[in-house]
Amino acid sequence: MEEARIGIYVCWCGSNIAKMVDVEAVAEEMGKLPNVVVAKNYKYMCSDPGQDLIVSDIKEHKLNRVVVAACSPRMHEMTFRKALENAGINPYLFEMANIREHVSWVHTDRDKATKKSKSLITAAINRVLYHDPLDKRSVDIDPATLVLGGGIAGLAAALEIAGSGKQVYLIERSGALGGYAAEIDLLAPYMNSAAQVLDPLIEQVQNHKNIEIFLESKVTDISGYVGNFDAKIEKKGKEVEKKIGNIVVATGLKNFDPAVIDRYGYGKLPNVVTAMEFEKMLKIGKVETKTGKLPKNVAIIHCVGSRNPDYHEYCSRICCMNALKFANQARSILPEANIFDLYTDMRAFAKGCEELYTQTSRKDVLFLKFEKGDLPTVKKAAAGDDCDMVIDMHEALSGEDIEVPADMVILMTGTEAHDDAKDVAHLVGVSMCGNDFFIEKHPKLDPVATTTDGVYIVGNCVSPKDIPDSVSQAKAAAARILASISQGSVEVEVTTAEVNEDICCGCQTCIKVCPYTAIGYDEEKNVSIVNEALCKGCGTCGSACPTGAIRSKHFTDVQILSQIEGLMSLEV
Amino acid sequence: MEQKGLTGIYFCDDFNGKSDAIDTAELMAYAENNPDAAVTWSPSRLPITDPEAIAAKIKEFKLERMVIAGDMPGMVKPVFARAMAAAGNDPGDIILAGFREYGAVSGADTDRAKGVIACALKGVTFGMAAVPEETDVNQDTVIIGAGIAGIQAALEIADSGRKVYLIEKTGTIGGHMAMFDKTFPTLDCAACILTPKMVEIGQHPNIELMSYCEVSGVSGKPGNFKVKILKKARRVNLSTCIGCGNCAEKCPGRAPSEFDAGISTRRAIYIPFPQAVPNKYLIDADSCLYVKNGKCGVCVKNCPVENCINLDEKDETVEVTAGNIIVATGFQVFDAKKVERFGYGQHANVLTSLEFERVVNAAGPTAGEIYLRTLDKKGNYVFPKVGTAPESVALIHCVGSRDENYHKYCSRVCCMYSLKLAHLIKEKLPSAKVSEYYIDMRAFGKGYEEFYERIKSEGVNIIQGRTAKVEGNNGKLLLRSEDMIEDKLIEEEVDMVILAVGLEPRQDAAEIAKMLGISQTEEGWFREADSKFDPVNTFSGGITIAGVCQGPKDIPDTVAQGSAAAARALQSQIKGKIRGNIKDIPLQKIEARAKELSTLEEAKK
Amino acid sequence: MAKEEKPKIKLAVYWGAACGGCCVSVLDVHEKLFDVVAAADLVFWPIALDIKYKDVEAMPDGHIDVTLFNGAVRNSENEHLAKLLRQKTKVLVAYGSCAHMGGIPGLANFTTKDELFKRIYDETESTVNPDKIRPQPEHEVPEGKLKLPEFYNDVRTLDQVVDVDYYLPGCPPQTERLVEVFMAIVSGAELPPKGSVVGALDKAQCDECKRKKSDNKLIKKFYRPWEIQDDGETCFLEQGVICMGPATRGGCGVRCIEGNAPCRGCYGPPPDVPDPGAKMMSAIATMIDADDEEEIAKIVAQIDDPAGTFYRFSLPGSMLRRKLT
Amino acid sequence: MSFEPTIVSFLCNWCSYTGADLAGTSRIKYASNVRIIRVMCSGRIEPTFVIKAFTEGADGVLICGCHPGDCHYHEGNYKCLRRYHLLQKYIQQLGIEKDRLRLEWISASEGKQFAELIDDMTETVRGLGPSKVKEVMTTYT
Amino acid sequence: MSQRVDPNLMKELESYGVKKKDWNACFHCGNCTAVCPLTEQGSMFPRKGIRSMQMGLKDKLAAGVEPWLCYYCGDCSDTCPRDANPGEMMMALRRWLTSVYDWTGLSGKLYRSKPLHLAVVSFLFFAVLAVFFIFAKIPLLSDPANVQLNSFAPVHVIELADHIMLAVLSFFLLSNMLNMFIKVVIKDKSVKIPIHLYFKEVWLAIWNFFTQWSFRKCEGKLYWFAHLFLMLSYMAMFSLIVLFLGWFQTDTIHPITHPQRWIGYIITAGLIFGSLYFMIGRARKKDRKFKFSHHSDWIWLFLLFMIAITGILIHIFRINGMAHLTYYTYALHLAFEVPMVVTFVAFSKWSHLVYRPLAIFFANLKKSTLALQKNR
Repeated sequence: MEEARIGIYVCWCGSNIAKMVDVEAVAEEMGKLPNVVVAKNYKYMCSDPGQDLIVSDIKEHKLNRVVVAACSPRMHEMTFRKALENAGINPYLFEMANIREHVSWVHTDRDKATKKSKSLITAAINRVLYHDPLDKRSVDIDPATLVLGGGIAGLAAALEIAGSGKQVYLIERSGALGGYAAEIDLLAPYMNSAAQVLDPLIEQVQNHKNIEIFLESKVTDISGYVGNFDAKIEKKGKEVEKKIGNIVVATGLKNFDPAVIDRYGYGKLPNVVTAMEFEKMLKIGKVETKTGKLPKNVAIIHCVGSRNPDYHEYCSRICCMNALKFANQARSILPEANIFDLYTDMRAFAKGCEELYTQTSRKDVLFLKFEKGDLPTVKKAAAGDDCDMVIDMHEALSGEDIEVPADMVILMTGTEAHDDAKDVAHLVGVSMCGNDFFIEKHPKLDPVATTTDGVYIVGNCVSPKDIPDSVSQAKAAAARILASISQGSVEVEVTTAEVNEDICCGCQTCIKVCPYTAIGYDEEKNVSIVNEALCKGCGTCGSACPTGAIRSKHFTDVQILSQIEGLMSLEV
Repeated sequence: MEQKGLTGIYFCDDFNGKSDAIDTAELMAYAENNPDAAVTWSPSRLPITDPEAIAAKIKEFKLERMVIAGDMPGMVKPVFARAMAAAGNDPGDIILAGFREYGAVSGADTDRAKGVIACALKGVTFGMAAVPEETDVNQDTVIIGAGIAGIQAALEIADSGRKVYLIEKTGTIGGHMAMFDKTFPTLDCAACILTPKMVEIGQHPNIELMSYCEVSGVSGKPGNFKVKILKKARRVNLSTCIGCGNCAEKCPGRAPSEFDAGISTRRAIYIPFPQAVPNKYLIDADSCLYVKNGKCGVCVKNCPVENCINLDEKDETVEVTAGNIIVATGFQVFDAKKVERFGYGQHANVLTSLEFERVVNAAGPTAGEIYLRTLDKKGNYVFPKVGTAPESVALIHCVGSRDENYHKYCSRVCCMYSLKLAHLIKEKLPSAKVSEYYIDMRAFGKGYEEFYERIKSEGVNIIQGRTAKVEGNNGKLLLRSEDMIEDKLIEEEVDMVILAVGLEPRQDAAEIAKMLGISQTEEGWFREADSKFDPVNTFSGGITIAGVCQGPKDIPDTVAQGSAAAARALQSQIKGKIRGNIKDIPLQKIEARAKELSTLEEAKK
Repeated sequence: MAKEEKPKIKLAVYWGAACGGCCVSVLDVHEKLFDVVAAADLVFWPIALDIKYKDVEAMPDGHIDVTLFNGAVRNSENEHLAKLLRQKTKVLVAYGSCAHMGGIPGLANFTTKDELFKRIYDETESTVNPDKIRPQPEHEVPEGKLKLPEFYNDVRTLDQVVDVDYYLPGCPPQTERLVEVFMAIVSGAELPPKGSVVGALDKAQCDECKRKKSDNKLIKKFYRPWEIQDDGETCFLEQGVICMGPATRGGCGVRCIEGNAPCRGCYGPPPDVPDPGAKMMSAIATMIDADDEEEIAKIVAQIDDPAGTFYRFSLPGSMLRRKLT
Repeated sequence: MSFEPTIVSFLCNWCSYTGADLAGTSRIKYASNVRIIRVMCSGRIEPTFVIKAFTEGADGVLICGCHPGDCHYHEGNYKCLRRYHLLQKYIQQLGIEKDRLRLEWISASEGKQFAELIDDMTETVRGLGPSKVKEVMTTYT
Repeated sequence: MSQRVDPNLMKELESYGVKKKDWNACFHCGNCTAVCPLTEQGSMFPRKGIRSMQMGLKDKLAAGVEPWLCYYCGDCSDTCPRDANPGEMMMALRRWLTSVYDWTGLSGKLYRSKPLHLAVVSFLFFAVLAVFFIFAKIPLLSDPANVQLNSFAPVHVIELADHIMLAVLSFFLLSNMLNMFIKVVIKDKSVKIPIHLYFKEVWLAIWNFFTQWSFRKCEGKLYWFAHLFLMLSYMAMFSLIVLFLGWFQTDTIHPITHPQRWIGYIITAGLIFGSLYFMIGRARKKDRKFKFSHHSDWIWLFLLFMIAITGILIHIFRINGMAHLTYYTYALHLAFEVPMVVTFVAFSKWSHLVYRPLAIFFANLKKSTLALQKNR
C-alpha cells in the first residue's frame, strides 16, 4: 500500500462551528499527526471555494486521503465525495467528522467541544488510513419480465410493461386469463360490468406482440439475481427456459371454504351458498332456491372465515363491499323479498363505498350486527314455517336474541393464500408472514418490492385487496421494472459484504442472518458466497461471521477498531 | 346486425330536473334515431320493478340483446338479467352503457354519453372504441405536490434517468407524512422511513426540486405540456443558505407553525422543520415585519453569508415543458370547528388528530410528552414545555366523515390512526384511561385487524357509539355517548379529547382541476378514468393522479399509486408515444370505430 | 551424504505453566523422534535432559536455533526462563495453547493470587494450616538464602513477556504438525513471516469437520453436551450445543468432534481476529432464534459461563485478559 | 475537577445517527462526554468493538439502534439485541459494571430522547467512577 | 326465546307517518341517543326504538314508554349523520302506540286514513249543528242587553251531554290506559314493582304533568312554554266545562274583575297562543320538529284553534248583545269542540295528555324499583 497522505479540513460553518470549537487550534494540532500532509480550516467547506480548496490540495500535495470535519455526513458526505472524484481520487478514500450536529450545536463548553472535535477528527484520520478505494458497480438488466399469475393484477402489470415495448412472459396455471375478476358480474361500488372492462384487457394481452402467454403452465425453477434470472417454465409437460430481468408475482388468492364452519350449514343446507355461487346465479339471472322458487327472505352473512382467530384473524377487506353489491343486486332481482345483511363492522372505506352503503340501506336492506366471535347459526326451519331456514343470532345493536327467516343464505367467504404459496415463495425467494401472504420489503414505503431485488409482489398474494388497489400495485411494480430496464442496468450497493474464501470454513452461520438472501453456499468450495447484487451492506453478516471471513466493505473491523483507538487516543 | 338479433335500450335514469346534468331526452332521441336500437324504453314507459313485465316486453319485441343506459346502470342489471332469462334469452347479452363510468357526468359530456350509447348498441366497449391518437412525448415529467405520493413517483421516474420537476407549494417536501409520529400498523416512525427518501430527492441528479412554488398555468397537449410555475419569493438564496439558523434566532416575526399543525409558533424566517428538504430557510411574507412595515432586517444582519437574504425578492414565473404531469396534491384535514358540539376551538384540550400527532411526536413542541394545553398570558392556547399529563383521553372517530351534514364519504384512515394514537397514549401514559368512540371499526388492511385486537388488549376502552357532544365541565371535558353494545349511556369526564378529523380535498383542488382539465367527483376528489382498472389515469392524456387527491387512502396505498402514476409516465416515455385526450375524440369517430370493431368481431366468429 | 553435511540444529524445549501435555506431545512423535534427533541436537529439555539453567545461561546469545516454549508465564521462574531463552534462541516458538493464548491455566485470571492462595492454603478440605502460613519467596536458612519463584497475580501468554517468532497452537499441538513444522525449519525452507501461527490451518474447524452442516443455525435452547443425545451426524451448533469449531483454527484433525465432543477452541482463533472469544460470542448470539427481549434473555441465561466457554483456552491472550479486581 | 467520563457510542445510520443529528439541528444541549461512531446498522456492531472501546479506556459504551420493527434492514437491531445480552453477561463476569454498557433504541425523531439519554448515561457512568479496564489490562502484576 | 325479525312491521309503521327514507337510513351510530338531553341510563331513545322498528320487534315496541318521554326538540334529527330524522320517527311511534293501546282499533283507523278522520270530524261537526238545528229554541224576543244563552243551550242539558261524553270517553281512555299499563308494566316480567312505590312516584308524576319539568331540559324555552300553556289552558277549559259549566256559562255578564272573566281570558289566550304557535311552526316547516306534519296534527290544531276563536266570538257577541250571532257561534263552538274531544282525546293525538305522564310515571316506577333492587 502506498504511503498515506492525508488532508484535513476543518469547517467553520460560519460561526456555527467556530463559535463553539476553536477550529484553528484543532486544525493546527491535527496537522501534527502522522501521515497528515495538509491541515486547513475554512469558513464554508461545502461551498464551491471550499471544495476547490480540497481539489487543488489533492493535486498539489498528492493527497490520497481526505478528512473533512464539518456537519453531519448525512448532509454533505456526497458533496465531498464528489469533490474527491473531481480531483481524480476514489471517493471512498474520504471520511467526515461531524463536529456541528454532534459537537458545536449540542455542547456549551468551548474547551470540551474543542477537545471532543479533536478526538473525533483523530478517529476519522485513524479510520481513513484503512479506507479502500471502492468502485460503483452495476449489473445489466435483461429487459424481459416474468409475470406469475394471469389475474387482474398480472394482466395490469403485463400490459403496463409490454405497453412500453418490453417483453413479458405471462404464466397462468389455469386455462384462462382473468382470474377471479372474470367470474364476477358487477363491481362494487359503481356496479360497472366486470366483463365489459376485463374482456378488452384480456384481448389486448392476448393480441399483444410483446406478451407471451403460458396457460396451464407453471414455473418450476428460478435462479439468478436481479436483472439476470433464469426461469424454467413447464407448459403441459414441456419445459421452456427463459431469461428475464425481473419477476412480478401476482398469484392472487383463493376463497375460503365455508364447509369447515359447521354453524353455517354449508354443504348440508341446500340453500346456503357462497359468494361465488351467488355471483353465478346473478350472472345467469336466476336467483332461485334449489327447488326453483324465488326466495322470499335472503340473508347475507359477512366475515365468513375472516376476523376470527379460529379461521383467519385478518379482515378480507373486499367482502363487505361485495355483500352490499349482492344486497343491491338481490333487491333489484327480487323486488319483494326481505333482505337481511348480517355484518360485524361495515367496512365501506374506499372511494364511493360509504355512498353505496347508504344507497343500499335505502333499499330496505335490514342490517343486523353480530359481534366478532359471537357468530350467527343457520338452521333448518321447523316444518310449517313459512321460510326454509332460520338464523339465530344475537343482534348487537338491539341487544336482542333474534331469529332471521331465510330462504337463501349467502356466505361472504373471506380470502386466503393459495395452498402452494410456500412453493411460490421458495421459488422466487420471498418471505411469508403467518397468514401465508408474502412479505413486502417495507409495508409502508415499499409495498410491492421484496427483499429480493428484482422480485415484486402485487395484488392479493400480498394481502387481500380490491381491484383498484391490486391494479395500483401492479402498476407500481411495473414502474419499478420499467425504470430499471429503461436504464439497462441497475446500480448495486458499493459497500457490500465480501467473503474471504481463504478463511471461510463453510459453517453457514451467515446465510440465514442475511435479510436479503444475498448469501449463498458454494458446496464445492465449501464457502459462503455473497451475491453483491442483492447485498445492501448492513454488515450484520460480518458481525455474525465467527471466523472473520466476511468483510463489510467500508465498515471493516480494522476501520472501526482503529477509529475507536483514535477516539480514545486523546483521553488520559 | 341482423344475425345478432334485435337490441333494445333502456334508460334507467332520468337526469332531467338536475341542473347541469346530461339531457336524458336528448340521449333518448339519439338512441331512437340510432338504427341499432330496435326499441327505446325508460321507467315512464316500462317500470323497472316488475321483471315479469319486462320479460313480456322483451318477448313482444323479439329482443335478443338489451342495453341498459344510465348513470349507474349496473344497479338495475339484475332485474334485466332475470327478465332476459325469463324471456328465454342469455342474460350475458346485457350491455351496460354507464355514463359515469366513462366520465360523462354533466351536460358538457353529452357527446361522450352518446358515444357510450353508440358503442353499447354495437356491442363493443367504449374504452376499445374511444382510443385517442398517439403523439410524441417529451421525456420530462412535472409532478405537482411532494408528499409521499409525489416523492415516490419522482424517485421512480428519476431512477430511470429521466428529468423530473417536483413542484411543492410549501417550503419543504414530505407532506403530511412528515408530520406523523408513527405509522400504523407497524408503528415504525414516520421520520425514520421518510427522511431518507426526502434526502434522496434532495440529492437526486435527475430531480429538480422546486419548493415554495406553485403551478400557475398549463397549456399544450398531452406529450408536450407547457407548465407555468410561480416561484414564490423565498427571500433566502437557496444555493448559499447554509441552514445555520442564525437569522431565525433574532427574528421578531411570529406565526403559527404549519408543520406543527398550528400548535406552536415559528419565526417569520424559518425552516419548516429540522429535517426539511431543502434544509434552507425561507421568509413568510405574512409574518415578516420588513415585508409588512418596510423595516426590520434583523435576519440580514445576523446572516453570516453575504447576500444570502434578499428581503426585496419578488415572485417570478418560469416555464418548463413536460410530456407527463402527475398530480399528487394530497388533502387537507376537515375543519373541526364546523362541528360546534365537539367544542373544538372552545376548549383548550379538544384537539384534532393532526395536532395530536405533533404533540405525541418526539420532535414536536412538547418533545413527545403528552401534556394538557393551557392558556398563556395573552390568552392563546399553548403547550407548556413541562406540564401535566392527561389522566384520561377520549378519541372520537368520524369527525366530518360519514356524515350527511359534512362529508358523506368515509375517510378511510381515521379508524386506524385513532387506534395508533390510542396506542401511543397508552405507551407514554400507561395509567391513562383511553377511550375510543367509533361507528364501524374499519381495520381492513394488512395487519390492521391484528393491530385492532392488539390495541384492545392494551386496555384501550373501545366503544361503539358516536359521541354526540363534548362540553366543558370545571376544566374537564364531559362527553356523552351511547355504548350500543353494552347498552348504556356513557357520560365520561376526560382531560383531553382528540377528534379524528377526516380528509377532504384541498381548497384549491377545483382550481387545479380546471387548470389541468381534469374532472372532480361531487366531493371534490379528482376523478380517475376507470375506478377499477385505471385508478391513476384521467380522461386527459398525459395527466395522472396519485394519492389522496384521488380519494382518501393510507400510506401504502398512496405509495403504490405514486409508483403506478410513474409507471404510466414511464411507459409513454420508453415507448416515445403518448395517448391524447379521450375527451377530444369526436363522436363521429367513436361511432365509426365502434362499427369497425363490431364488424371485426363478426368476422372473427 | 549431503544430509551429514548439514549441521544439526540446536533445539530446546521448555515447560512453563502447563500440564506437561505439550512435552508429552513432543515425545509422541514416536519413531519420528529418530528423524528429529538426526536433524537436531536437544540442548535443553528439563523433562528429558539434565541440563541446568546455569548451562543455558552460559550459552552464547542466539546459540539455540529453535526453542519450543510451552506453558504460560505464571511465576518469576517462567518469566526468567522466557527471557533467558529468548536471549539464547534464534526462533522462539510459543508451543501449545498455554504459551499461545494462556490456555487452561489462564482461567486463573478470573481470580487473583490472594484468592487462589486463600483457597489452596486455607480452604481446601484437606488443608490444615491454622497459622495461615503462605509460601515465602525468600527464606533465610543457615545455608544461605532460599528462593522460591514468585507467584504472579496474572497468568500471561508468552508474547506478553517476550517477543515471539511463531505460534504453534493446540492443547496439545498435534504431533504431526510439530514434525511438519520442525522438518520445514530443518529443511531450510523459507519461513513464514514473524508472528505467524504455524502448524495450523487458516480455515476453521468446520472446513475439516465431517458433520452435516446447513444454514439452519437457529438456536432456541442451548444444551450442555450431556443434556442432549447427540445424533453423531449433525453440526453441534444446529443441535444447540456450543461448539467453538467455526471460530477455531483447523489443523488438529477435528479430533474432539470426531470423538463426538464439541470443539472447545484450543487451536485459537483464525487469522485477523483481534479477540478470540468475541467473534464466537457474536456468532452464537446472532444464532439465537428470538426477537423478544425477555425470550432472548432467557436463552442467553442458558449459557452459564460465557467467558469460560468462549475463552476457555485464551483468556490471558484476549483483550479483556483478566477479571477486574 | 469532577471526573469526566468518556462514552463511546455506536449509532446506526438510519434511526439513531439521524436522531442524534436531530438533537443537533434542534440545538438540544447535552453532555459532551459522548463520542459517536456511525455504522450502517446496529447489526454491524459486534462485541469486539465494545471490548475494544473498554480496553482503550472508555468509561461507558452506548449502542443505539432503530426501535424493534423499525430496522432499515428489517432485523439487524434484533441481532444487536441478542449480542448485547450475551455481551452484558460476559463483561459482568469480568467485573465490568453492567451500567457501563447500554443498548437503547433511538428513532430519527427522538433528538430530545437522545440528548436525555446521553445526559443520563453520563451521570450514571460518572457515578460509577473511572473505568479500570485500560489500567488493569495494561499492567501486569 | 328469540323473536323473529319482521320487516313488515315497517310497512305498518309507515302508515303512521314513518318515512321510508328515514327508517332505512339509520346506520346506528348512537348519536341521537347521546345528543338527546332527556335520555338517561336505563331509558335510552330514540336509537333503540328505531332498531326495534327496523327489526319489527312489535312487542318490545308496544311495551316501551320511551317515545312518550320525547318532547321532540329536534336535536337528534339536526345532528343525525344520515339525516334519518329520529325525532320524527319517535313522533310516528307515539301515533302507533296510541293505536296499540286503543283496543277498539278506532285510533289506528283515524291515524292511518286522513279521509276517514276528516269524515268523522265532519260528521260530528254537522251532527252537532243538526242537533242544535232540531232541538235548540232560539229565544224569539231577544234582548240585545240580555243574551239568553242558557235558554238557547240550557246549562244542565249541555252539562248532561258533557257528562255523558265524559263517561263514554273516560271509559275508552281509562281502558286504554289500563291496556297501556298491562303492556308496559304487567307484561314486563323483568321488573316487579312494589306497591308502595306507586304512591311514592305518583306525586312526581302529577308534578311532572302540571309543569312538564323534564321538558325543560330540551332546548327552546318558548317551545316548552307554548306547549305547557296550551296544555294547562286546555285542562282548565276542560274542568270548567265538565265540572263547573254552571258557573262558567251564565247569562249574567260579570264585571271584568270576576274570576269567570279573567280565567276565561287566560284559557283562551293559552289556546290561541299554543295553537297558533304550532300552526305557524308547522306551516313554516323551518324548525326540525315542525318539518313534517301528520294529518292528525293539522286537524287537531285547526279544531283547537277554531274552538278558541269561536269561544272569543261568543264572548264578544254576548257582551255586545248580539244574541243570534252568539247562539250560532255557540253551536259552531260545540260543533268544533265535540269532534275534537271525541276523536282526539281517547283515540288520537290529544290522548298523549295522559299517556305521556303515565309513561313518565311507569318509567320512574321501573327506575326506582331497579334502584331499590340494586341497593338491596
